Amino acid sequence: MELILSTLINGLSLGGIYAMIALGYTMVYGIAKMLNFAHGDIIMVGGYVIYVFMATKNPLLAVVMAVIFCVLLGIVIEKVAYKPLRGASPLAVLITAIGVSYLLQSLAQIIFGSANKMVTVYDFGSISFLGVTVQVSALVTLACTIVVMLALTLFVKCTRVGRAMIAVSEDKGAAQLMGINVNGIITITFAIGSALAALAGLFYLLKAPTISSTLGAMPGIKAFTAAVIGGIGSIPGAMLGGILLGMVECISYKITAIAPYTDAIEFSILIIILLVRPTGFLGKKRREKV
Amino acid sequence: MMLNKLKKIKIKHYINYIVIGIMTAVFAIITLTGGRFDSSLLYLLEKIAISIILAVSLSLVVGFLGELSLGHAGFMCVGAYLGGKVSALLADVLGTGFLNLLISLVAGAAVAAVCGIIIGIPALRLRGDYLAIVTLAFGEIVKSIFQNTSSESFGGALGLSTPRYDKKWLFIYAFLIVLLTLAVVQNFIRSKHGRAVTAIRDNEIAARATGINVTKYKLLTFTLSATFAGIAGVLYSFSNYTVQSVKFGYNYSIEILVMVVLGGMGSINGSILVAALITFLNTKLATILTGDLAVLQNLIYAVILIGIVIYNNAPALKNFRNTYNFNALMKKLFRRDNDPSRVVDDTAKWDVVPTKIEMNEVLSIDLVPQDMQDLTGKGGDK
Amino acid sequence: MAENLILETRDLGISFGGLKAAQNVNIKIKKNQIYGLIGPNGAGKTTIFNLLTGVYKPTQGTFYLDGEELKGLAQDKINHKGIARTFQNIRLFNNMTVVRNVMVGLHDRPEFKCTVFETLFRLPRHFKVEKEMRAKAKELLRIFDLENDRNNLACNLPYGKQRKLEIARALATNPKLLLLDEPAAGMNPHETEDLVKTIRFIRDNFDMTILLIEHDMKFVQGLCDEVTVLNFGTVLAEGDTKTALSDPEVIKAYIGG
Amino acid sequence: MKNTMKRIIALMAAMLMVATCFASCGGETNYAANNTEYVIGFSGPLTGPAAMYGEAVKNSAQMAVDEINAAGGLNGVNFKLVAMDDTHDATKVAALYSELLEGGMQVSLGTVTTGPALEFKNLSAEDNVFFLTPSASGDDVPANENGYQMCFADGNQGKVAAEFVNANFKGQTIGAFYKSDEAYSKGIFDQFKENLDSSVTVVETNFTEANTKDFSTQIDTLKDCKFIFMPTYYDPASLFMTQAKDIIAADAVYYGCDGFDGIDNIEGFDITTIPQKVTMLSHFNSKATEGVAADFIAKYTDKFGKATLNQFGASAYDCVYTIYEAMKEAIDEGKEIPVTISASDLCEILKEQFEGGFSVENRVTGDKITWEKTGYVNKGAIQYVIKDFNN
Repeated sequence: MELILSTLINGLSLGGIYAMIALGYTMVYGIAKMLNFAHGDIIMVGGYVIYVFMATKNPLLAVVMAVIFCVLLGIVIEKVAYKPLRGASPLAVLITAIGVSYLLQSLAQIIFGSANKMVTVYDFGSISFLGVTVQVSALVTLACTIVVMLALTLFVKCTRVGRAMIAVSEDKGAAQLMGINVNGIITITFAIGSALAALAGLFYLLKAPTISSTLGAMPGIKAFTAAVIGGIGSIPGAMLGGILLGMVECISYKITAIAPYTDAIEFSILIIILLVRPTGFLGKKRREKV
Repeated sequence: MMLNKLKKIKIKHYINYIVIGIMTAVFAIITLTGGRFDSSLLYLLEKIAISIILAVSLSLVVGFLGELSLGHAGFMCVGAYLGGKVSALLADVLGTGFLNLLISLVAGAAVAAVCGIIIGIPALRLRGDYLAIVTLAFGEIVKSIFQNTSSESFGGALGLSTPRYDKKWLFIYAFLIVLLTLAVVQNFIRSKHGRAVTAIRDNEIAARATGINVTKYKLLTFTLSATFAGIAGVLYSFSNYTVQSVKFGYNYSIEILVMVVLGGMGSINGSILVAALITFLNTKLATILTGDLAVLQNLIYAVILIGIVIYNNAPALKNFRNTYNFNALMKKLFRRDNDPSRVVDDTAKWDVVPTKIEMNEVLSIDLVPQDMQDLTGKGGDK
Repeated sequence: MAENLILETRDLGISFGGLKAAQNVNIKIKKNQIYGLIGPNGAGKTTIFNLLTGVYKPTQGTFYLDGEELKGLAQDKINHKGIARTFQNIRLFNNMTVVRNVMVGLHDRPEFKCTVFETLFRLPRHFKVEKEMRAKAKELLRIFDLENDRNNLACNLPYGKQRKLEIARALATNPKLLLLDEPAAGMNPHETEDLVKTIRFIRDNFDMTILLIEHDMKFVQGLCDEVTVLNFGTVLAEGDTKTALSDPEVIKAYIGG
Repeated sequence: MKNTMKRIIALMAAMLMVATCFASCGGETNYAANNTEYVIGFSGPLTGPAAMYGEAVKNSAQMAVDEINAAGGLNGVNFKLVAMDDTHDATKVAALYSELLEGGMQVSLGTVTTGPALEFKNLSAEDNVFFLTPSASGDDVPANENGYQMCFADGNQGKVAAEFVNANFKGQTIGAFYKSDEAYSKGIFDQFKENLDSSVTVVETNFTEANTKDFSTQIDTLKDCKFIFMPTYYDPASLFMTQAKDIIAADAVYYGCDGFDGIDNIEGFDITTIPQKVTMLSHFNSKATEGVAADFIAKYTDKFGKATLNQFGASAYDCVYTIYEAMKEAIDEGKEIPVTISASDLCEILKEQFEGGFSVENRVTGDKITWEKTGYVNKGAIQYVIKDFNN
C-alpha cells in the first residue's frame, strides 16, 4: 500500500512535469504544424534564468523573470528561425529546429560552463501521511500542472484568441480568409509554449536542484513522447500522456531488473503507439487529400 | 569504336571514385614500399573514411528518399557491437587479419540491415516529424540496451573490447570500403530504382499512382542505408580498442545529419567533402579549442545549419537563391555553360534540394469545397 | 456487349464517418470510349477517381477493369492492372527532369524489368534497359511535343506543358484506362483545343479508353461519347452526352435552385 | 579524353607528393628526438561535469613538476607536463594520445578517469609507453605490462567496502545506489556484491545517464536503509542527498568510494544541510594536519584554492614524484636516460624498476607504496568521514 502510494505520488509529480512540457509541444504542433525540437532547451534556459536571478534570493522574482525571458526567447526563435520557413518542407523546418536546440545548448555551455550548477529555489520541505514521506514540491508541481491545464483549456475554448487558435490549427488558409492574423496567433502560441517551458524548468529545479546545459534534452524528447501518446494537438491528451509516462518511468525504476532499460521501455512505447495508433489516445484523425 | 564508348563516359560522374581511388592507391604504394605515417594521420584518415560512409549512407535516406533519420548512429552502434564481437571471437582462431575483417564486416552489416528493415516498417506508416522521432527513439533504445548488457556478452558499461586492426593497413581497407559504398549508393541512385526513390521523395502520391511500389522502395532505401551505417560501425570497432555505446547517442546522429545537410542534401560529392572537412576540423579543434570553448564548435555548426537550411528553403528567398547560388556563381566564373546550343546533360541533375509535399496542403478532407472560383468562373460558360 | 466493357463499377461508394461522399455509383465504360464524369463541386468526382485508383478503399460496392475485380488492391497494383491517372492539382516529380518523369512512368513495365542486384552490379541488362527506357520516353515526349524540354526540370515547365507531361507520364505506365482529372483546368482556349486533339490522338493511337472529369461543358460536349453526372455523391444522370446534359435535373443541379 | 587523362595523372602526381611529405621511412620514429626536457603527458576532463578531477590532476602534477625542476630536475634535466582535455569521453582519447606522443611525450600519467583509460591502455601498449595513472581505477586499466595505478582498483574498492559491510552489518539489510551504465560505478558495485557476505541483504537501485537528476523513485526504494553504499561520482550523490534529506532516516550512513571526493566543495551544495553521515573510502585525508599530506594541502590551497583539492590531485602529485624517483633510481643503477630517450625505451627501463619491487615511502597518499606485477597498487586505505551526523 505504502509502496503503491509513494510510487503513485512520484509518478504523478514527474508526470506533471512531462505534461507541462508536453502541453507546450502539443500547442505548437497543433497550430504551427511543426515539431519544435528546441522546446526542451527552453526549459534549460528557464532554469538558468532562475539560477541567475536566485542571486537576489527572491524566488518569485526569479520565476517571473524566467517566464518573461523564455517568452521573449520563444518569440525571437519563432521570428528568426521558423517564420522564414513557413511554407517550406517540414524536413527543413525540423532540421532548423534541431539547429536551434543545438545553438541554445552550446550557448548555455559557453556562458555558464559545462559543470552542473546547484540551485535551490525554495525548500518546501516534506510531509508525511499514511506512512509515506513526500516532498511538498511534488504536490505543488502536480497542482500547478492541473491548474495550468484547466486554464489553457478555458483559454482555448472561451477567448477570442483561443478560438482563433483552433481555427488556425484546422486550416491556416481559411483562418486567414476569415481575417485572423495567422502569424500573430502562431507567435502567441510560441509565447505560451515557452512560458510553460519556463514553468517546467522551475518544477524541474524544485525536484532536482541542479542545472546543466543538457537539462532539457531528455525531458524534451520524453515530453514529446507524452504528447504523442495523448494525441498530439490535444490539451487533455498531453496531460494524460505526461502522467502515463511519468508513472511508467517510476514503476520501471522501481523494478531493479528492468530499471536500466527504463529509457528503452519508454521509447518502445512511443514506437508502438505511433505504429498502432499514430493519433494517440485523444488525437483527431486527419486524412490526406489527393 | 572503343574510343567512342569511352568518350560517352562522363568523367563528372566518376570524379569521386577517381579522387578517392588515386588517394588510396598512393597511400597503399607508400605503405607497401615501407613508408610510415604518423598514427595521428592514420587515425584521422580512418575517421574520415568512417564519416564519409556514414554521410553517404545517410544522404540516401535524407537526400534521396526525403525522410529524416535521427537514428543513424544507432545502426552504426549495432554494427560496431556485433562486428566487434564477431571479430573478438574470431581473433583467437583467425587472428586479426583480413579474413577476420571481412567476416566481421559481413556480420555487422547483416545485423544492421535487419535493424534497417525493422525501422523501415514504421517508415511506411509515418513520415516527417513522426518518423524522425521514431528513428531517434530507435537510436536511444539501441544505445540503452548495449549499455546495460552483461560484461561477458557485450561488455556493458565498460564497453566492448575489440581487437584493433593493424593501423598501417586499416585506413586503406577503410577507403576501399568507401569506394564500395560509393559504387553501391551511386549505382543505386543512378538507376531506375534510384529514380523511383527520388520520385517518392518528390511526390509520394503521384509515385503511387504511377505504379511505384512505395513500400518496397522505402524499405529498400532504409535497409541499404542501415547496412552501410553498420559497416561504418564495424570499421569503427576495428579502429578502436573499445566500443562504448555512449558514443552513439543522438548527438552523433545529428553530427552526421549536419554533414549531409551542409553538403547539400542529395549531393553525394557534397556529403563526402563536408564529411571529410568536419571530421578533420573536429579532430584539429579538439586540441585547439580546449576548455569550455570546445562548445564553440557546436555553436558554429548550429548557426551554419540554421543559416543553410533557411537559405535553401525559405520561400521568400527563392529569387535571391536563383541568382546567387553556387552553380550560377560557377557559371559566371568559368563561363562554360553560356553556349546555348549545348544540351545540358540530364543525368547530372542530382544536386537539388528535395521538396516534399506541403503538410498543410494535404491535411484536409477531400470534400472541402476548395475550388469556389471554378463554379463562378468556369461553370458560367456552359 | 459485356466483354467490351473496360470499366464497370457496381454500387461503388464510400463514406467518411457519417458523410457519404459517394454512393451507389454505377458506371460502365466501353473500350475506346471517351467518358466524362461531371457534376458540381463537391459532387464526389475526384472521390470516384480516388476509389478507382485505390487511394481510398470503397466501403460499398466494387469495380471491375476488363472483367477483373480490383477492389481493395494497393495503388501501385491497380496501376499495374491498367488504371493510370492525372491529378486535379498537378503532381509532377518537380525536381526531376521531364524525361525522367516519364521514365518513372515506364518503371514497372515488364519489358523494362531489371532487378536491384543487376543495377547495383551494373550487369548488361541495366544498360540495355536504361537505353531502351530513355528511347521510349523520348518517343512519348515527341507525341506531346515536349521533346525539346526533356532536360528541363519539370517544375520549370509552363502550366500547359505540365498538364501534358502528367498525361504522358500516366500513359507511360501502359494503362488500359486513363483517368484525367480536369485536364483543361487553367488552360486558354487555344491550349484547350490542342488538348482535345491530343486526347483524341491518344484514344486512337494508343487504343485507349479515357475517363475524364471536367467543368468546361464545351470541352465535354465536344469530346465525350458518354457522361455520368454526379451530385452529392449519387448519379444524377448518365448516358449519351447531349441527352444527359439536357436532363432538367442536371441543369437544375448546375444552375442551382 | 586526352585532357582528362592528363588531369588524372597530374592529380595522382600531386597526391603522391603530398602523401610522401607525411610519410617517413624506416622503423619506429622517436618523436622525442628533439626534446630538451622530459615530457610527461596525460589526458583528463579539464571541462565538463568531471572537470574538478581533471583540474586537480593538472594542478597537482604541475606543482610536482615545478618543485622537481626548482630542485634541479633529474641530473639537471627539467620535466615538462602536457595536459589534454578529453572531457571524460573515451572516443576523444585516440586523437589526443597521438597528439601527445607525436608531441614528444616520453612517459605518461595515463588518463584521469576510467572510461578513457580503457582506450588509453591499449593505445599506449601498442607504442610501449609507460603510464602510472593517478585515478583511473578500472580493474582492467593496468592489464597491459606498461600500465600501473596509483589509486585503488575498483574491484579492490568494492572488496574493501564489502569487507567493511560484512564486519559491521552481518545479517542486516543495507542499500546500494549506483549508475548502471557507467564503468566506474557498475564495476565497483559488481565487486562489492560478489564479496558480500550472504547474510547481508542488499536493496539495490540504479540510474542511467538519461536520468541523472530526479531520484525520487530510487530514494523511495532505499528509504528504510540505515547504510547506503553509493559507488558513484559526487554529482549524482549530492543530488541524491539533497532530495533524500527528509526521506531517508537522519541516522543513516552514506558510504562512497573515491568518486565522492570533492562532494564537500560543490558550489550551491551545502553538505552541512544533510543530516546523514557521509563517509568515503580514500587514500588521502584532505583534513590532515601533519605529515606530507598536510604539506601538500597547504601548498595546493595556497596556489589553487580549496575548490579542487581532492585525492585525484594528491594522487597525481605522488605519481609525478614516483616517476621521478623511479627514473632517478634507474640512473643510479647505471642505466642511461638521455633527454631524447624514446617513450618505448623509457618504458622498458621503468617497467624493469616497477617489476623489481620498486617502492616509494612517505608520500601524500600512503606511507609505503608498492606495486604488484599486475599493476595494482599496495597501500593502506583510509575510512574518511566527510561529515558526521548533524546531531
